Amino acid sequence: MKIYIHSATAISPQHTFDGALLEDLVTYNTNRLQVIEPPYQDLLDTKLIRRMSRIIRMGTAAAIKCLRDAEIDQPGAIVTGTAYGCLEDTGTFLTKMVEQCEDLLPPTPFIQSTHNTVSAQIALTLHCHAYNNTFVHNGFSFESAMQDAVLLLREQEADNVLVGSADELTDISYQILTRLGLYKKQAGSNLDLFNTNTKRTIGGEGTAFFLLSPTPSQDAVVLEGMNTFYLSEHAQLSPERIAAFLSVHNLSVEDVDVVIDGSNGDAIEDGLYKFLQQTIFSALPVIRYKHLCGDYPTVSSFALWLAYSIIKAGKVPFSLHVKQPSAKRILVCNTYLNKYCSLMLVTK
Amino acid sequence: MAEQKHITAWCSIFDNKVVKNGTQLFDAKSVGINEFVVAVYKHLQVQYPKFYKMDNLSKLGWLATEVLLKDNFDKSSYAPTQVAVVLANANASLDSDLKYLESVKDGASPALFVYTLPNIVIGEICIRNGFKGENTFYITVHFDAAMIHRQVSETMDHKAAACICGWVDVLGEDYKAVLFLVETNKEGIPFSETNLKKLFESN
Amino acid sequence: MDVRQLHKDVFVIADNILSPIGSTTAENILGLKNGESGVWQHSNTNILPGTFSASLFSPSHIFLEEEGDYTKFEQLLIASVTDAVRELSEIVSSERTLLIISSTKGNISLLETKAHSAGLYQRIALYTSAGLVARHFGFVNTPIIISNACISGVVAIITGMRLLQSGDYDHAIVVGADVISKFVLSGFGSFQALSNELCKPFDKDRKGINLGEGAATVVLSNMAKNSDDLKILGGAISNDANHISGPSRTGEELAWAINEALTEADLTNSDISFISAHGTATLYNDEMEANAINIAGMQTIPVNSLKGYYGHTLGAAGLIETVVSLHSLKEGIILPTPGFQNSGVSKPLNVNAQMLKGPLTNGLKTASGFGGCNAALIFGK
Amino acid sequence: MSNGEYTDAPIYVAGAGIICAIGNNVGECITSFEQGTAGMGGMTYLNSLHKELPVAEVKHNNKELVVMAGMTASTSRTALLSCIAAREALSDAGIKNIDSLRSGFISANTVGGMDKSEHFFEAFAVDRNAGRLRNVNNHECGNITEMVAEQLNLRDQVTTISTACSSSANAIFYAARLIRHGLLDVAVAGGTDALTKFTLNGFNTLMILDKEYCRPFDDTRAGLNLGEGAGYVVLVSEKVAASLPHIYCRFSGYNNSNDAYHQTASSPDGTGSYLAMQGALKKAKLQPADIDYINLHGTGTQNNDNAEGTAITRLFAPHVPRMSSTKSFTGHTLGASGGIEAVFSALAVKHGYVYPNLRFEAPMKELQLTPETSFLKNAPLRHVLSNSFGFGGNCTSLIFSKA
Repeated sequence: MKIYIHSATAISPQHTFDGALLEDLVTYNTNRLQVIEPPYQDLLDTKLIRRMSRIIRMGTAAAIKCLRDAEIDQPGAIVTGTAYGCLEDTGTFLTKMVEQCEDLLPPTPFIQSTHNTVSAQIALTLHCHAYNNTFVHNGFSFESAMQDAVLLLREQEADNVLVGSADELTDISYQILTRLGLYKKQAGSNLDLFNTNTKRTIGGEGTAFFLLSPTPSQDAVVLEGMNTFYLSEHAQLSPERIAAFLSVHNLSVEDVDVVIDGSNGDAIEDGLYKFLQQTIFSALPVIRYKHLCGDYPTVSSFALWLAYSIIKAGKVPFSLHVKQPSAKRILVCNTYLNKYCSLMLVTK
Repeated sequence: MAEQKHITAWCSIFDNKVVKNGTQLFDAKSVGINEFVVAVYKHLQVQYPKFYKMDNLSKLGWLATEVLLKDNFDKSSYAPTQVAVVLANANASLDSDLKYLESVKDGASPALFVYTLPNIVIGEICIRNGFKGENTFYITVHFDAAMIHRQVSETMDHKAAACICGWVDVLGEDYKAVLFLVETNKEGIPFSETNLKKLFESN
Repeated sequence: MDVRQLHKDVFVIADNILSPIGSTTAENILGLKNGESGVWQHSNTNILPGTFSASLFSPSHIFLEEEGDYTKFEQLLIASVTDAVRELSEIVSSERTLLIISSTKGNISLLETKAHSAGLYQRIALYTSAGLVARHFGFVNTPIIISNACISGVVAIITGMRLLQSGDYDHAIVVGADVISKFVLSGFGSFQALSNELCKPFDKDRKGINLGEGAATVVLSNMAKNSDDLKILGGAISNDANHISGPSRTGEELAWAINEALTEADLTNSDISFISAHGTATLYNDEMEANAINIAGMQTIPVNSLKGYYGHTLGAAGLIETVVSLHSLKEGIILPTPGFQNSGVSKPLNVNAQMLKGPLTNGLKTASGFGGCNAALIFGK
Repeated sequence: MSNGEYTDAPIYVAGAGIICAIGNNVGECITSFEQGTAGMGGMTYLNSLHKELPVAEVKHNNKELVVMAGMTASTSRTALLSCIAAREALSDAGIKNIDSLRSGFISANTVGGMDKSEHFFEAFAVDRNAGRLRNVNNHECGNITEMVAEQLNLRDQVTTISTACSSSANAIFYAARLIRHGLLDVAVAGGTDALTKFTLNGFNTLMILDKEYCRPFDDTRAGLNLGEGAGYVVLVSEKVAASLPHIYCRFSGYNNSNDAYHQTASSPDGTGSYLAMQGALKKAKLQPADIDYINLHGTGTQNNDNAEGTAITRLFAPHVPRMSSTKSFTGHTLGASGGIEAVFSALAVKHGYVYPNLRFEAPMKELQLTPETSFLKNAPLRHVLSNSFGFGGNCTSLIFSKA
């Protein structure tokens, strides 16, 4: 069964929502990249917008837009991946709980802290009674959701599946993750991420939704394959593993036009990608993207959005500094924390 | 055609009085049912220690049968299986049911539970007299002479030569027993619905 | 003059079994053929210490779509009759039709949950339930209610048979039901008469009875309705005159009832194809029955007890087991006795352990109960 | 994403493991059912100020759980519970050649390492540079799963689902699908959740916690009691099942539907619950009358029991099966409840168990539904339905059938 991506929507620290494909890149001079929220009025009820937290707002809006672009009223299933869930509300409730000694707490942050809130809010907005699932597996949250979506289509349980991801970086989580040593000690321009030659990366957040179905259409992009490798000792994205992945689909690296890789500016972690560029990808143009959106557990959804958008637009945006003018088949390689590795292959 | 059946004796125990064939044999004013049934038992001057173990329904039915059969019933003229017992009442064994349920709180008592069936009174009557014939206990809201007449006739037309039948009911302090001895080929009041009704109401 | 010459034939023209195994006779017979049993093990310290096995309806079982103010007991009666008379509406409203109800404890469970009052006592009375059921269907005649311990159901059929034979009525709808509640469970428990596993009638390891709840109906008529309608041929009742809670030591009183029933049916013991015994799996009952069957000279005839399927359903037992036996006879099968392996009675008895098939002509149903009562019923083609 | 072929091949339950307030393993839980002993009580291990609320705690402190789980002292209680139950399930299944099979761990939870994060926040709320980082290091739900997967050496498919109170039911049926797609031979699936102040206070703000012991499906019900624990089943393919000495039952039906009515409340007519049960029946190719027992979601809140009861009546009447809420024993273990109740359901099919619904006295006025109040054994249950409904309208029903 061929799986087609009929639409893709992303809300990210770049202008990714309005259709202009990365024409003007947004520069940040901090280690924390925040999403640029689009106007939601056309997509969500104004009263609802005020009540929703940021992640719920952006997730639901991206999902609705994605369905509109695919001209689907009701999806056959809704599957979401989120590693952290709704951190803003979780932090609010936790802080109040400590500060107010478990007294007089407001229910809304607790209600909205539940990990499946985004998925549920989409269903609620659409009055959609269909299958609804949320994966919360760290760096594989989005990949798990994608796998579920593909399996549902293969089972013919759904005609189409709305699948996506949402993760937010809040003041609290940024502080904690900084203390845990995820981010660079010095702030610089995000566009210079790959030139720092220092350890660690920059934080990001975002949401991306896709409408998948087994039915072809004019503008649809084929999701040819996806695979995940877990744990560092298994996870080495070795040339052999990549070749094996391609050969499962009767392809070799020569059939790939462009690679989108998961370099994140960490001089040590990026060694992997440097090695791949010297070996299996030596003849291939490589797009790096984490300088655009920062790094976060479900960041590969941004990469898939990018791959879809490039194929659909028929051109590689100038801002990505790749000589290749267009691409028909793109291989997305991502790693998160050097522990979660995934490969996704999309084609015209 | 079935043989002629006659009511050869009748007895009532009601309102602290024992009456047989229209003649009052015993009364005990203003005592409760528990004392009254013991007083009747003592008055009869019989030795039957099992009497004290019975529930009030059985005591009442048993006493009424003792009075009914005393002096005028020749047990030896019937095979044990030729004597039937057909009784009815409104409250079944509710009097004992309530006492049993009360006892369950402190551990159910088999001695009380066995009396939570209305036909146990028939069993007590049969054990006392060695009757082994047909026996049935019916529930009716009031004494139903027509029903008793019909059921006794059925039994006697098919199996029995004599039948003890009637009404035995107890609930708390309210009680009433009216029993009839019905026999074939004996002198007596013709066994009919009307006569049953008349005799029942005369008590 | 032999009164039997006046007898009219009494046919069973419709029936129902409502049990945890199924809500119609067909469902029940299918379940039994598949070896299904309603008897499960229960433990509920609010009712009894320790475990017990019983055949009980699911607490959520819906008996009637419109249950109104009917109690569970009344719902059982109504549901069973409703199914049995599904195609007999003209009989229900006839002046020549009689309703006969059999139960031992009826609504007794209300005493466990409701505030006691004179009004409640009246609500509990069997005549109240009988009145409600009669009104529900529009029966013209006052129902007859039989409460004669565990033989009630068989006595009810015998009563119906005789009233039809006498010509007083053309149809009798005979229904029996009992509900198992703490009242009955604690009582049998106090006798140490309850088995905590599946009962083993006539078996050497039998340890007591399983209680069960259910209802059953037979519609008796003096005219056959279907070509294969069976007849109720004879019946008799006796008393042990021995002990109120223990059966006869000899079994001769039950044997007498069996012989009387055979005489009434104008049959001899060799005409009986199988016996559906009472078989409660208590030590004394089964022994007494074995004695009685031997006295009646029927020890080689296959005998089964259905208590392992339904438990002891008290006032419904005689009816449920008669309906099963009627259908066994029609289908030419003799059902096995669940729980039976090795005979544990002192007289020879042909207890049926496997399903038997073959042409069957007449059957015998027996029942025995507290108060020393016994009943026997013959049915056939 | 594999190229495995999807088939409708039967999936079997080969192992079961539980830890919860009524027992540290499956055997202890069954004894509690038999004796009618509920797990609720005063707070012993949870350090909340709301002592007035009864909770169903696992009867061990973290130190003892660390020993039982064989994990490090700083491990979140959520992971400790998970490891103990999942290991029991795996050893119960007794799969000898597991290393040569593709084995996965599909686990659910809703709190992650929140018990530790709460500690961290006590200091962090005062000073953003304070708080021991190791207490927040495993905050994420997925970390809990990974720690246990590593302990049990389950590696081929490892993922975490979090859909509130239906989480582990979804994990179990996702695992079954992975086997049906030929991606796994064996999956340990279920969920875990530890009691935390976060969830206790959260539910308390919703005013759905009963200050007395909960009374599911009773007319006087006044809310739920929170519990904790973990429950896992081992699902195996037909081929693996054939090699095993014992299996519990077949896992035959499943469905996830959304109520799409309100973020936390169920719709009055129980649309989501109805669709989930109906969908599971369809998947299992069964009629409503085939179900012999329903393990209810039955939280004891006005709203859930009403919606669930309405849906059951709509779908099953007049053949309403026996039903009970085992939450009257275990409390509501949130993300673990679907796993724990799947184990109870699998055992029900295998041994003919129907569990009692404690403290039930009178049916809800508007619905004449009376749950079972006795513990039944040897019941010939052909098909058992287990309901798990959660916030966000997430409704999941599973069906376990005689093998």
